[in-house]
Amino acid sequence: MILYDYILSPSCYKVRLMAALIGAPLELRPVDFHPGKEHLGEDLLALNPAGSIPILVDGDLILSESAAMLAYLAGQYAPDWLGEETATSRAMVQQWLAFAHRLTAALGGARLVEMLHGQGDLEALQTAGIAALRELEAALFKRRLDGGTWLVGESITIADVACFPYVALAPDGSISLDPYPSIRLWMRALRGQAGFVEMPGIHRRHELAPDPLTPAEGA
Amino acid sequence: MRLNASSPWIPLALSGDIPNGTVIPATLCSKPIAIWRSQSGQVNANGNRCPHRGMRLSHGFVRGETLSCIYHGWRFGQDGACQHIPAHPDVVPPASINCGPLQVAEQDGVIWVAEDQVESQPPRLDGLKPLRSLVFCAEPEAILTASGGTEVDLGVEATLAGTRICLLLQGQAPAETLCLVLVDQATSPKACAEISRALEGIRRRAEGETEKRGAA
Amino acid sequence: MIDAWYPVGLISGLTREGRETLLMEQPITVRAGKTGKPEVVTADGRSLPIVERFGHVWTSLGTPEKDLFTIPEADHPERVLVDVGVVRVKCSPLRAVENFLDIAHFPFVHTDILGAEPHTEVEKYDVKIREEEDEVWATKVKFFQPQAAKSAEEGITTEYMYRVPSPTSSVLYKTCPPRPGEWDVICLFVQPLTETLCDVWPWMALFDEDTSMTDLIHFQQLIFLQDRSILENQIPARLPLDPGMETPTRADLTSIAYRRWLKQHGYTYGAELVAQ
Amino acid sequence: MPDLMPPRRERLEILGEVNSPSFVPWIKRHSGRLGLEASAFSVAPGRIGVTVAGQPDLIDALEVGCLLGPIDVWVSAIDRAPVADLI
Repeated sequence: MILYDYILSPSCYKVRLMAALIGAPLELRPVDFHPGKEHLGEDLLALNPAGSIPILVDGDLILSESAAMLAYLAGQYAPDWLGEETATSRAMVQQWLAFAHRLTAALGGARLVEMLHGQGDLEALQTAGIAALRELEAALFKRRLDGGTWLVGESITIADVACFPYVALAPDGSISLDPYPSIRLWMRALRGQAGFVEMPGIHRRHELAPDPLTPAEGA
Repeated sequence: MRLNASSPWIPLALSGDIPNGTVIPATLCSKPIAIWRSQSGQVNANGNRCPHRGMRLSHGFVRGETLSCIYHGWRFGQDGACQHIPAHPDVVPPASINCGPLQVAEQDGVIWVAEDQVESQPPRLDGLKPLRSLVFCAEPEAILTASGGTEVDLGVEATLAGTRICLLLQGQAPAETLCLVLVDQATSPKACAEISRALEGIRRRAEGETEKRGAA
Repeated sequence: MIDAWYPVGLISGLTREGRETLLMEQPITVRAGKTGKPEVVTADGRSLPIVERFGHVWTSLGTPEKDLFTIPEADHPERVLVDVGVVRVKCSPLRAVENFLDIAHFPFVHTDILGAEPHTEVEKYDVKIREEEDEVWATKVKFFQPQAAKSAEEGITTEYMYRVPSPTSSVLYKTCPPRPGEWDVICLFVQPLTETLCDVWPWMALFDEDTSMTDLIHFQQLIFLQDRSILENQIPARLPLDPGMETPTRADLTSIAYRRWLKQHGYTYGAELVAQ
Repeated sequence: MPDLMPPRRERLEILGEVNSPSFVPWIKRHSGRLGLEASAFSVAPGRIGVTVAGQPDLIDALEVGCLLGPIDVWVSAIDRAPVADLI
């Protein structure tokens, strides 16, 4: 399985993160997105005429939507991550995968303008981003009321992975995460999952590593 | 509105939003602070600025009973004093290197911080339990109007979805108000969810009101 | 600082229509002229002086007394020259340079790549302002690195030299694992947009035949972007030239030498003069 | 935690354009922050002398801080010498 990847792309990170969390093998093929614009070159347009990355290639299968990639990885290696097999659960997962597109457009758009010289109406993108974060905060608060941690059901699903990166990187687009306690707790839970990997702008939880000042047990 | 006129204690967060081993940013009288809870459950508050090179400590991490700065790992104890400088591991830092500890109290599910040393306890919130915290892009007056409630010392009392609620309000910046929502202790989980939804409506109205005033 | 040279674009990224940007709050356009040579013009039509060097177009709003600094090592024909691109950071241009001069943050910000606990100690190193060249130099800087470069497989103690030849540029020389005795050259060129906003243009001249250009770019972007959230969250936003509200230690000596040099020359754009 | 480094007493001679009245209080404040005992200040044209006692690394930190100092001074050099007989 080959992932056409860019280290600073939150959408590519979704797929890297998913693979790391479930232990799926992934061969990375770095794309010179910035400054080289390789994604708009002939070779990559032949794979994905939309000119976007990531692109996931597995044999004859070519995927160009990150949500589909998460579903494919989970389907192959960790079907539990697709959610429970009930109509409600399946629908809710789809709901959040679609919601993740709004996060990409708004938070990702603001991030491109603020960080990588992208074009766009920053204020409109930020307003849309804050509206989406408030919606997510309210939903996660509702889950906390029910004793839940994740967006859908009792355990983490591809819905959480799909929404996490652009939310965590909202400050890159000058959108503060300070007002959202439930989002903070959800991100912390995700960053605490075994196999979690970071990307620039999303720090690991250092406290999960052994404290160098405390002698190891049995030492 | 004159908020919190009779007590030096400022309500800044709900206990449930800061589990063991976490740190959050907050604003105390327009000054940035960090509130954190140690692994054993002790809540602490201090300035949100590492005394080394000014990094926000709310970006740091809690290890055991200490808060570490994410930049160079300087480590601070519950008294705010620096305990360890990783670049100079043999140094025993003096207590005078500290991150500006503040007095903090946890009571009735609310975390209160005081700017100066105080002897008193924070006000009691009898018969109420914490629900959730929200930030309104609105002034406290607009929240009072939008909620249809009455002004009390710490904010607003109102009835929402048939339940008594209390909004502890704290201005953080112009047109930005932190709102800690408390509900009657007997409120069922289902009613809590309903109130949470209704709060979003109050926020829309309050912010609409503020925007209108700003445009006028 | 108005008379210093600043990077304003990649030579390889020039277009006829040009790029509108800021230099110390002045709107400028950077474009390829009719002959393909770069041009920089201000909003009121003034043409600014140009230097093409290290993959970038350099200009100045004033009258530079000196030519742009040189990096003789970068001329070696076997080096790979890497245009890393540009990243905008909401911080003082001086803070971006200061962070680049710092090794003590490696274990916490570039964890498992440039540093890792428990290897956090900073050994003594030499720092001076070289009068003749009028540059800040830090030498004999040593630090343990789990992955010293893209081509490094395991941890080693890496040696560095840091050099500040102009107010918002820094050159880092570091041990080159495949070529003992040579130094890799990694530069941070910072374009001051305002006192609290900058465009950062990293650039490298490396000995590395094995790693693809894209991998080299990604590695440097990874490192630099890990610093971005730090740079945007330091208080105050501008770089203090009085450390009275800070606690610098011996490990911060390069930072202090840089700030002294700024103070000596009155390079205060992006600086805070009084501690607060 | 054991006190790994024995305290030391040193004389710092701070040289340069250092005679602004802001500097001595600045040094006192900064020494205090570093937990150092600063005493026996002497002020002469182009020179401030101070004796400090405390952990060696923190005396280093005082030197580093003073090298930059407040904006209205210019420190060209700091000479350090141990004061042997006082501890």
